[in-house]
Amino acid sequence: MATPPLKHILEAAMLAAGDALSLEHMQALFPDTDRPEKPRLRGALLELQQDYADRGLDVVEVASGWRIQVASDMVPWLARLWEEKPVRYSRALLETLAVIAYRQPVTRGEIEEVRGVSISTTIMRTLQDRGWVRVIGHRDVPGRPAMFGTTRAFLDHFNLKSLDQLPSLGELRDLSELHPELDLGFPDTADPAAEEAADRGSSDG
Amino acid sequence: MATPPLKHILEAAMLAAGDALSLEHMQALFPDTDRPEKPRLRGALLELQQDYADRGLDVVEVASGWRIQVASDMVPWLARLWEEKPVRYSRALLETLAVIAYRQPVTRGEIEEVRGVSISTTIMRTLQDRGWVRVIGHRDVPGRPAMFGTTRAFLDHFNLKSLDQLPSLGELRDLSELHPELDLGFPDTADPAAEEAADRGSSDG
Amino acid sequence: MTVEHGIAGQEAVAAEESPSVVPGVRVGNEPLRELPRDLYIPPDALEVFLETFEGPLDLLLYLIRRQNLDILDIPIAAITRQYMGYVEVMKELRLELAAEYLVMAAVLAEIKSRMLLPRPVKVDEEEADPRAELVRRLQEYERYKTAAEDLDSLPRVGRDLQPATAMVPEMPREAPAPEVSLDDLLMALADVMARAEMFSHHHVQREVLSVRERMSWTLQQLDSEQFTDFRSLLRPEEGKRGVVVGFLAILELIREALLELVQAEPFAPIYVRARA
Repeated sequence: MATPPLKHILEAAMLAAGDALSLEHMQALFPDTDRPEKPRLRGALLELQQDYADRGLDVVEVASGWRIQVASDMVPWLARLWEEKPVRYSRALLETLAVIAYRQPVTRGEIEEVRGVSISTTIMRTLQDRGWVRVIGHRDVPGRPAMFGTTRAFLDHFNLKSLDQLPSLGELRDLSELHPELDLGFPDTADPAAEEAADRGSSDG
Repeated sequence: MATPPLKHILEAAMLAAGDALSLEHMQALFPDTDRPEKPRLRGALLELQQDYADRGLDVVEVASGWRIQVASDMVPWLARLWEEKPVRYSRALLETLAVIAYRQPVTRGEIEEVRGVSISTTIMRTLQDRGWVRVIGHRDVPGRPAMFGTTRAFLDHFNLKSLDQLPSLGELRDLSELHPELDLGFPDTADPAAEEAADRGSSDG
Repeated sequence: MTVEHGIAGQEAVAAEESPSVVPGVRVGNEPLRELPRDLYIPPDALEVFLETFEGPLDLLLYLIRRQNLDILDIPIAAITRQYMGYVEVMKELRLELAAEYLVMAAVLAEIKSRMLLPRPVKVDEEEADPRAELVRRLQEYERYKTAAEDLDSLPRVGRDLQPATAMVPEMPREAPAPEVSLDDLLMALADVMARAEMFSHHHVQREVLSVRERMSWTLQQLDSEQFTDFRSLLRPEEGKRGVVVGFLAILELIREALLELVQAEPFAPIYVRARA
């Protein structure tokens, strides 16, 4: 097999590694009998550097060795490369937002009381950074805790004209169907809890 | 800011991604107002392909898009880059994968019928963990067994653009192909193997 | 000696030289005097060799291919005997013998017995060669066995090729803000309310959200330093309902001690201030 030019071996090695390679590491690619000296390696890397001029890629030396990297003037063109996957908000954040929407003005302590767990500062900051929640006053109790409410941006995001358009708590209960004992009208549901409740209902009555 | 040549943007993007990029993904790098059409992208990629000739790097199209990869004739030079040897796949795994690739959608039972042995759960899990195989539905028979098919990641891994590119399967032949002329005239003595079997059958006993 | 024994014998140099009793191996009650004659590998490699088979079809294919036989014309008696020989050895070596090997043994025995039966003079079209199904399965298996080898020889990532990666210096990642649907929000609330037992009978009430919203708005209009004209908090342009909502919001805020009202004298303007 013909030996490819040294610079092409080094180029392929750096791109395959995807990271910086030291000169020692480059030497180790070759058998003992045919190991290029460091000046030769450096020469080949400088050749590569010239080949790469005006190509949107740089061959650079960093602390841990040499690597190929995207040229800085090319970076703005790649900004959208990774933007496709938005992160998701946590359950805790959504619950916090929901409680604020329905119970505003509400303090952090009150939200925690409803949710039964403490709320991280990060969540409150994220909601405010997003522009959905803001401090609308302070409750006149010791510590003067901030009271939070939702904003116009919040309504806009959810395509609401006013909070009135959110379902009432009663409608939400129907949505969740978590407490079937209230659904006395439908004793034949498959839910055993509902049946049990219906049973009790009749014997009680 | 001056716009770099399209091919250089695409090159930088593929190298930055370190994996295949679809044409749609490449288009999304550009603002809506300045989005290159797919034929233009393809043209730029073919230009790149030419630039890369004899450089130990290939610009190739696989199932999920285009990528730049170290050419196979360069790989021996990089063998020492990694401490570990590439994984060898067991025959059981390869045969299972082959049946899925060529017969999809296929149930585990059907794979077992072809191979004549039961298939370990480990193999099915390995194939799915690697993202090469996934459940693509359930057969409408009792038990509703899962049907498996291969993924784009499978094609990418084996450097293929589509299933069409798999080597073709061998032909099935029919028993009637054998000794057709004898079958016509002498149906009861035509089969020498039967005679032989009869001979040996008696001596074996 | 039959023909295929002859072929096997030529290959089976190692087997011919093997010790006359295979240690520890018994077939039935008899110690195995000899390994099957058609084995051509040294006995110490036998276990490794047998474990390389992927199943009964693989073993049968091996027996057929080794003798350059046409898959369509299998000498069933000979193949069956060789197959049984391997299966016995596997059993005696206590290799993990999959049940499939025994099933295949039964299939072979059945085909053999059917081929021994005298054939009717007139061969019905329907009466297929008893080997047909076995041949079909063997061919089918062989296709995929070959396909697996082809697959293995395709260039693949990590062995024959490597995607090229370049570093990207300080990537400005524009992470888009997560999307939240109204359904997500409502489900979250339903959950939290269920946990808080807000739905139990005595808590169920019609939440007037417009009042809550107006409470927020009202608080934002107020200042704790100076008084605001009460009337500026009610907006006649919203109609009767709007004024009522605004009024209820103020009452609710007073009840929650969030604001205070001041009126200097009867019928004088009412002023409102946030409680500091």
